[in-house]
Amino acid sequence: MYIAPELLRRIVEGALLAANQPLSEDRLLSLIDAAERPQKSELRIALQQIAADCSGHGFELREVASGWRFQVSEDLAPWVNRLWEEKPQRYSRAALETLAIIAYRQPITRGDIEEIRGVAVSSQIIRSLTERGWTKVVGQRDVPGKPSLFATTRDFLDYFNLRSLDQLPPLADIRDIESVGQSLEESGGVTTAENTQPMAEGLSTEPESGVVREAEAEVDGEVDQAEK
Amino acid sequence: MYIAPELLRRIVEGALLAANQPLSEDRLLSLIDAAERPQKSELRIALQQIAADCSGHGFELREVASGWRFQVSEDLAPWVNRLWEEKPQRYSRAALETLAIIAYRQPITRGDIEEIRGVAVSSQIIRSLTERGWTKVVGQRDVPGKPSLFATTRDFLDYFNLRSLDQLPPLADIRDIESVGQSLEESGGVTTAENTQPMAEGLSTEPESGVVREAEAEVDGEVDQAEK
Amino acid sequence: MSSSNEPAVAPSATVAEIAVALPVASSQHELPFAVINGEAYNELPSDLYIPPDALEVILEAFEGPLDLLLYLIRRQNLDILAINVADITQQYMTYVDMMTTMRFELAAEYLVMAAMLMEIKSRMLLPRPPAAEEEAGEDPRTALIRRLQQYERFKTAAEDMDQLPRMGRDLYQASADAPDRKLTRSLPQVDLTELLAALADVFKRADMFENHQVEKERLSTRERMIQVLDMLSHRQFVPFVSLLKVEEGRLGVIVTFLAVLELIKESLVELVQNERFGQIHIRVAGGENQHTDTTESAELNGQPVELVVD
Repeated sequence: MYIAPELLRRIVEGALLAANQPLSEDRLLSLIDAAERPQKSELRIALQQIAADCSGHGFELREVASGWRFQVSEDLAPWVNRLWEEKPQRYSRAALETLAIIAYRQPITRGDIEEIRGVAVSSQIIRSLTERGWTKVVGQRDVPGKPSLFATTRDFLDYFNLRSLDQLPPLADIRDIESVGQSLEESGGVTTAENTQPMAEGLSTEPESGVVREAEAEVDGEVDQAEK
Repeated sequence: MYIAPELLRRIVEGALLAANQPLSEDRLLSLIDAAERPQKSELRIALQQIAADCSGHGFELREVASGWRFQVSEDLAPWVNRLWEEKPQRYSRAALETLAIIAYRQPITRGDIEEIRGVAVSSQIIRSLTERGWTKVVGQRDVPGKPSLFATTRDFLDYFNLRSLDQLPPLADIRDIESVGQSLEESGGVTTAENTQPMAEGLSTEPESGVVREAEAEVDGEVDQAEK
Repeated sequence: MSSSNEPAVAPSATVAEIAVALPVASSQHELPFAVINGEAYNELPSDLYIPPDALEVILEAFEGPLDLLLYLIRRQNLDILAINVADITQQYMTYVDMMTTMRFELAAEYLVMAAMLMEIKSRMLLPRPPAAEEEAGEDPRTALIRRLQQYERFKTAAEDMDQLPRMGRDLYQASADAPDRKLTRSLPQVDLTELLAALADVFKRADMFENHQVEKERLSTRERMIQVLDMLSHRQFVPFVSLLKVEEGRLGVIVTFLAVLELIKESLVELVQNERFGQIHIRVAGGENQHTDTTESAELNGQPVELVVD
């Protein structure tokens, strides 16, 4: 009674290409009459097969926060970019830092962001991030002035090709402040900035060093907090 | 010196999928550095191969007036178009009135309908009823301008599950809308397409059993829901 | 000043050169404003032209005092944990002074940081009784380090995030033309009661204008009228008797008869008889403009003469 697997695959492919945006598994299943609707597990098999079929092609199947989408392979960007006159938008450091702080520390108030950055955050930045659909107000902190609490959106994850917040590059760890005295004696100790790069690389392959594991634990903690 | 055929294929696929519009062969070639740019004949070979690769998938490569594009296979429309499924449209009050007047006063000209309704009847309404297959032109009245005479069709009767126009409630009863429901009941439940089938079956087999009455109640319930 | 004789230096200096040159000395003593060709300057040469825009670019490159401090620390290849507050304070102050000298609109945060650095420096210089130290709580230097570390990790996170493949820059949503929506457009559903309610509305409205008497319609007659018209639309002439069906009985005949009468009344059909007591034919009214056609078909049927009965 279920729809034939081949037809299911074709429907999923067609829908994902027609939709021009990611589609959730539920949405995909909703396209099929209840009487023929397969189990989610069958849909997943279809998705796996579609993903496998993409190999060697100029596109790939990817799961991001709001569902599945076909996307043009990253290595083709140099050619595909020529379709458009305009260079892709760049974001100012201030905007990126603000976005990063919101992403890793959500929900967070503007005051908190300013505290971390050490400077005022312009309303312009907050507004443009919100207009872009990357951040949103999720509530107010219950303190005088009721400052807005900001968080990132599903669109933010989609845009950065992420399924969830824990796919963000890990935050560098902070070494125990107690070791300050010690470190003062050491010269040219490993700096945080220097060890972050290898961390990001390590994650994409195999986390083998202790440093990486520490960093992961740290990030998990942060993200957990953020999700609450 | 030319770009490798496989890379060319991937670039073409990626560009066509990213562009969101058809791309001409020249445009596709322009994406590749002049030094590596292949002959048009090579591009055509790549396009042929891409088209062939689509077989069995939910999309196909098509050449249209302004170039090449991927499109979702048309046979998937019943599923894919559910992505945009709007709420089932409703006919306007004017359309329903027009249809009802045609049903009871056929054959009738548009002018007659306008006289009864007291307002102009848009061609749009007449057209949509005709496209739906519910009304048709059965002749012209022999007066200046030769206005078309409209009547209802067999499809109209079928849709409303009527054997003949006789089964429409008498006009006199309709004057008092309160009695409409009653007159429908009297005439044997000629309401919607859905409800007559089970009823007719029930009646033809076991007219005296409680099962039939249950079925009737259920059908009434459905009709009520549909009306909301 | 000798430097004024070297016009090439400052005006042509790139932003990067200025940025590097400015804070170059880490001496504990009087910090030169800049070192150009090995020569130290303690104040801006009055005739030295630095395009204000250039300096602004340098200063705007810093995302606030923490960023500036980080920059100063990194310049010395130092770990945050190993900062020499006295050194850093001095360098920091040089920048702040420079910003002031350039009448650069200085964000208040820079001054707050300056004050904090001064405080830390003074605290470290002044010996304190051990008791006081316990009361003092957290070492202000620890607090500063913590802030620097915190800022740095987000600064790095922002850089990492900037490296993530991004839609519209590194990745594109793949899309294809969707099937024609007309293929599956759902048609409006109508319930008969809806239709009747609409009609009732028309009547109600009509009643408001005129006291119109709606007679009880014989729908069967109406239906038969349509059937007759249908039949006539295919053929030019139809023998009247062929409309009457024995199997419909007396009532059927009456209905057909009434339908034809009604059609005649509404000028929709005409009856045609070619001779007295001959067969009566029925045709769509207004056949005059199709006269040739009519005649031809009539001829074919063997009825060349026509007689219109009104």
